Amino acid sequence: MMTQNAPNAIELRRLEKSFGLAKIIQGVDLAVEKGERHAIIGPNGAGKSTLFNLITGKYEPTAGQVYLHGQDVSGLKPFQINRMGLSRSFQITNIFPKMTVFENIRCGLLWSMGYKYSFWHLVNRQRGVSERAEEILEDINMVSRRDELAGVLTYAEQRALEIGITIAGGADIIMLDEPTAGMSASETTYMVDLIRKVTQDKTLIVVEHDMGVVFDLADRISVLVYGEIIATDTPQAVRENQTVQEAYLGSALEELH
Amino acid sequence: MSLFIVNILDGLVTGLLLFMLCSGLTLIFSMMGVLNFAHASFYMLGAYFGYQISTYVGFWPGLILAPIIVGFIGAAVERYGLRRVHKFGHVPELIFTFGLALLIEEVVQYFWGKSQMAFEAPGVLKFAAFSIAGNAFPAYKVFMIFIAMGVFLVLLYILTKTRIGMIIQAALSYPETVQNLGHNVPMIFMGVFGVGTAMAAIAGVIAGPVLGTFPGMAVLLGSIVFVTIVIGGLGSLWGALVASLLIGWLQTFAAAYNLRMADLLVAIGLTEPVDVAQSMLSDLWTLTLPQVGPILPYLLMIIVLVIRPNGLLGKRET
Amino acid sequence: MSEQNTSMAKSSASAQPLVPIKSALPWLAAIAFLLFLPVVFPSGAALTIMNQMAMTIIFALAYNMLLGQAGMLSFGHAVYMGLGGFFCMHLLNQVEYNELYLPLPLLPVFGGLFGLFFAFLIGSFSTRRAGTVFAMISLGVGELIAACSIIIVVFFGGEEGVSGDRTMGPEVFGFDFASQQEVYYLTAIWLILAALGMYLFSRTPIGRIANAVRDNEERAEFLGYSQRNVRWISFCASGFFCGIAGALFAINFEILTEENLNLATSGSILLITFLGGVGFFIGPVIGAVVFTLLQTVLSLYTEIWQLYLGILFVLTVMFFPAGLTGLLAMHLRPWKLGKIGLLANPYAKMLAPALVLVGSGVALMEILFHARHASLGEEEMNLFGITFNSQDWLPTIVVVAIGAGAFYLVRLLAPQVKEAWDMANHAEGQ
Amino acid sequence: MNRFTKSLLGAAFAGAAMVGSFSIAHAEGTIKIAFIDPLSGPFASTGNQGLSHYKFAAEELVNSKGGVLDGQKFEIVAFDNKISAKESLIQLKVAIDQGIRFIAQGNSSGVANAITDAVKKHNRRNPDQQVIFLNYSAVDPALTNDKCNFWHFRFDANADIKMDALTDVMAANEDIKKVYLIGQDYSFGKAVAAAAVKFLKAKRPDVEIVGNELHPIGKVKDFTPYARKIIASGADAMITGNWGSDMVGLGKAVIEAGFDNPIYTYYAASDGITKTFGEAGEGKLKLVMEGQLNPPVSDRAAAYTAKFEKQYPDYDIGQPRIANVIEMLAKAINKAGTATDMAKVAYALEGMEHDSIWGTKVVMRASDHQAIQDVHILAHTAKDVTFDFDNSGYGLRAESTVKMASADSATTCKMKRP
Repeated sequence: MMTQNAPNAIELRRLEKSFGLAKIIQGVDLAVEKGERHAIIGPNGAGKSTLFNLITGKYEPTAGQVYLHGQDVSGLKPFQINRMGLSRSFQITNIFPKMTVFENIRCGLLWSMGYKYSFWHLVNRQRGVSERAEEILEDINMVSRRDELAGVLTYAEQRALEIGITIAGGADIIMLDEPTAGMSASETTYMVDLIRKVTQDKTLIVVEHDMGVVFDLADRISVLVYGEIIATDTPQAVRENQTVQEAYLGSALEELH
Repeated sequence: MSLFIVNILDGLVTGLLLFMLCSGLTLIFSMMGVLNFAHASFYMLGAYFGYQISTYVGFWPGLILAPIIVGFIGAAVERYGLRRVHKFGHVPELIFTFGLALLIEEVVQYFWGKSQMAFEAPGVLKFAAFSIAGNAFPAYKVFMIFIAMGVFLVLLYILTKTRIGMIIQAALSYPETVQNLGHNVPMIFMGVFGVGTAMAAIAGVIAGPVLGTFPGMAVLLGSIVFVTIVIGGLGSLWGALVASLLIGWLQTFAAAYNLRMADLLVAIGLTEPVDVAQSMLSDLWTLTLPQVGPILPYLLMIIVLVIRPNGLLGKRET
Repeated sequence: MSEQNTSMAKSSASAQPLVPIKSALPWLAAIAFLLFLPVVFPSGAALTIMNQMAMTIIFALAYNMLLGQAGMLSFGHAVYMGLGGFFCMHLLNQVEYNELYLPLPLLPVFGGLFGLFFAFLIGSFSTRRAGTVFAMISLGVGELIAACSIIIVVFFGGEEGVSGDRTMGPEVFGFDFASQQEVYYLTAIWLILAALGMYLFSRTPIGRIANAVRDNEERAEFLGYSQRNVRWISFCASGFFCGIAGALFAINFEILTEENLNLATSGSILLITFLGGVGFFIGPVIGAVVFTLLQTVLSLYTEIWQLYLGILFVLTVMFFPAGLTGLLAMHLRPWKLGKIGLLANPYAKMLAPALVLVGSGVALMEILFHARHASLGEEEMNLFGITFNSQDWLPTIVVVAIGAGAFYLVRLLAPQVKEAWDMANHAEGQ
Repeated sequence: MNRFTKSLLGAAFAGAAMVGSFSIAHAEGTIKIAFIDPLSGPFASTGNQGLSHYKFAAEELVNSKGGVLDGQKFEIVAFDNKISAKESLIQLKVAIDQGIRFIAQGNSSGVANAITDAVKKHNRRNPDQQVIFLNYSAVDPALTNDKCNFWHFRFDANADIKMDALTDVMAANEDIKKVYLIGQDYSFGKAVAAAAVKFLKAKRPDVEIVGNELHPIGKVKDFTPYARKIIASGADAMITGNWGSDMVGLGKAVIEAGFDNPIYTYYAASDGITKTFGEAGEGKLKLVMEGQLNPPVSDRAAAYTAKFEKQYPDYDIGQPRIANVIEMLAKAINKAGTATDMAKVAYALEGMEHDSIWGTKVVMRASDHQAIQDVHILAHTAKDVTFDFDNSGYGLRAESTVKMASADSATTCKMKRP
């Protein structure tokens, strides 16, 4: 995998993270190709969220590097990483509750559309921004909720909005942290379709508990157990992998059936 | 040298007094995450209640009763005020305590007027305990040191050796867990707030006769108290102790030594202008250490926060 | 906030003429109103108080750019207004003594730039953190600069402050700004300019993102925005408008003192802004007007006006954290539903007992205060037009009795109001 | 939003409309004096005490004797300036609007500076409604020197004059060899220190100034470190211009640290200070002041004081000069024959000689509008005190008197007369 010509979308080399004495991530190597849909699974406490936070710049690695399109981004701030084309959602809904749905989306757009810290544009008058925001609203099927406050939406709607904000900036790497957590079966199906739709032609990295979702969505799967990746392979191969079976998947798959 | 020792002792008195306020404030902050802007106002209430009681039954009952009364007032403030505002978030909480500080100052003026109260130290302590090179060290200050130390030791004992102390310490770090274990966390909050304010009131009663009992006493000490716990590190009791003593000595020594800026400037190779008064930099040349003494804590705080945003011994993210 | 945002989002959907009439109308009304105000109140004192109000409005709006828009609580914001003012006073003195050519109406620009400069400087380290740490640094910086004003006499003039004369500059269209009236119009023009500037700022990308950082700084970071830079820029913008207010202060009072920098001034602007309502653009305006009136009028009638103010403030924080404007905005929904009429009757019934309750509370405080602090031979006090002896027990008993009765009535009527309120807020079909 | 904003704007400015409505109805035939001083806040007791004395003096010395001119009475109208320069200027405007032409103020030289400056500008810009500033207490020497103006009259002895008198007395005391100067770090504190250095050098070159320092005003919590320095310096007298809680804090700390020598002060009396010092200040605290209450100089003065104390038992005559302000103003109005042409009244006041109720002659020096009068050194004591302060049993008794202090002192004032 290391020998490819085009740089990988994301590449982790010997990534480590400790909190005090506890080593949560113990040397992870991982490469995610451009355009790939990659899922990270693992038991609770395996460090999936920590790994996410390391890649997106929320935490600084204790050792090792994160490469984004071949560039070393370890230790950069979240906003710097975001500007390089990586966007993420959160496990706990993380939106702007006091703003309308439309405005939430628009906040996701402003930087990437070049407005940055501008105080010489009026946001309402930037037709490009409004049109793009309307398009995204349509993509996530929330046109009818356009002017509601985000804080009053249903849980599933808030999750969808979260994905809308995440993709709004046009990042080519999308990282979703448990996008279907806490959803009913029908909501989950809807969400998976939505994710598939909005991440077309993009690199997707998703942390997920729901094995149905994972096997449905992912091109490849990495299994993280106690801060180490014990396998990275296609869904089929992972399903049959003995180590994975023993460490984690067996019980998880049983749950599924 | 003898003057140095006297100043060490004076600074210790100031520092320990400051710590009596800071320890209560730190406890409250650790538990509830709110910086009680009105903390020094409870100190003032302590002094006024102490004074009022002393006019009827003397100083000693006042030292006991005033903190109890203030503690109950503090608990009531937590129960009926702060708890209500808590759900609006930290900024409204801070604003609430700020408003409370204003209100308490007005209430004190409403009842006691604007003049300084004639709050006297008890007669038995009105003698010089010892004197160093002609400088008398009043017995009352010795008494202050013992009271402050005593309060600190009792606090330390309760926090580390008793069951309730364990619960409080646990609640400091893991309030949700403690709540889940079936402890009445709101009750603990109210209790800690009451005890914290009562400690401020003890400080008020013992400081009132020395530092004066007047409506401006809270403002005068208030901002220094916040500065101290910010320097020490929000939520760190040991940090508060270190910072209190640091500031106590800093202020004492700054006032005690007439270092002139001019000497410093000459020392680094500048020449003093002939006609200093007319120079644009006259203020710089005539500056002395005592003049800047009271602003040193603020300066220290800014420097500490720029270098170590969590304070000297702090770890909690704010 | 919500109300504002919603309407804004809506207007973005409609077709956009250069300036939508709908949004220009309040501004035009305000301009017309400001123009006619001095015709109704031509006295020098009224003009002075109106100027004072205008400055406070600008200052409070600028403060709310931080507190309301960016969620930053500053305990030392007087500093930026004060520094801008001091700088302008020195400029005025340069005009007077060194023949610097500077028409007076342009002075606020320089005040603003100076305020901006200092906000930039101090913001470089204070805006790294939000919340308590920012509040504490602002307090420290505020105390520091207020203390420096006594020490650095060259710039701050020590305790006397710095004074000057606004009329020494070049005349502008024949105005030399000696009269209060001319100063009023100058102030009013700058009030409109500054308020419009701040209003528009809240509608720029940085203004919207400041809201985003206030609500959820982490999310904003993951959208490409550095929360620290957003706060810093908001802080600078606020400093700029504070500086304008400072310049107007210099023009109006022709003197700046330590008082313009100290904690009391910083505290009162927090009070004003919060009383008015931090979540609304108009909030600080209302806060500034009400506060200035309270301060001016109330202090004429009672010595303990600050106590009332303190009580009002604490009650506001506890029960109406959205401030006066929030209280009014609560009625927007019944209004839109066309059910505001439902509230009229219960409100009217409640009015009398509530007023009596407040009145008897005030009376009790005044009587006790008078009984405690009045001089011998001055036991007589006058309250609501009634003269009586404050040392007697009778008035106190009467007042307490009346108050208790009113309280009983209020409690009795409260459920009715609550019911009407729920009805009025209930949309059909929901 | 729009409808909402509009209605709010409407409401807001309707509120503003109330501003104009509080002008107070004029009583015909009275001459109003605006009393602009702190009536709320930390200095309210000083302000209220002054106000009481003004009211009492106006009634007792003028109105009960038939008023001025053709029987017009004095009326004191109080304005609360909250000891703020900004508020003072607003209240000044309000007062002028109400047609008041005499402005009395005294607390804080900073405020006095602001008012004198504003009065100067106002009188130039509005020649038809000029006003006179009666400064009864602000003692910054600059007000009658560099910053003097024709409309300002000072009835208190300024800081330099008081120091001149004080050092006269100190010079006569051979026991004093070492003097420590300490004051608040602002114009007044600096003026006191500078004057002390100047006069001591001239009158007693052998006296050593062992300390000369300024501390931040109103910011020192604990004066103990200062007290240590003073003791360590071996001073056998100290001089301070401190007032308010800075005075109490410094005085108590110094006495507590074992200082047993005289403490010469400007403002260590009344407003609770006398009561707070009580026994501790006996034999140590000395005040320099115009006007003596103990022993009473005359039956008239005794009767006047006694009547005031009876009427206002919580207040003292802490500022005896207020009686002079009222009497001299009445005289000037009678002499000018008008209470409306301020230039005439000001000319009548300029150079006026007056026999004060406090037993001194008062001359309003024409060159700088500084009142020249007897200045006393008073001791804080409980012995032989007819009129105590703060109802504490302690009061001020005259120890020595400097007749017409600094009568021929120089001034840098270049008075511009209309």
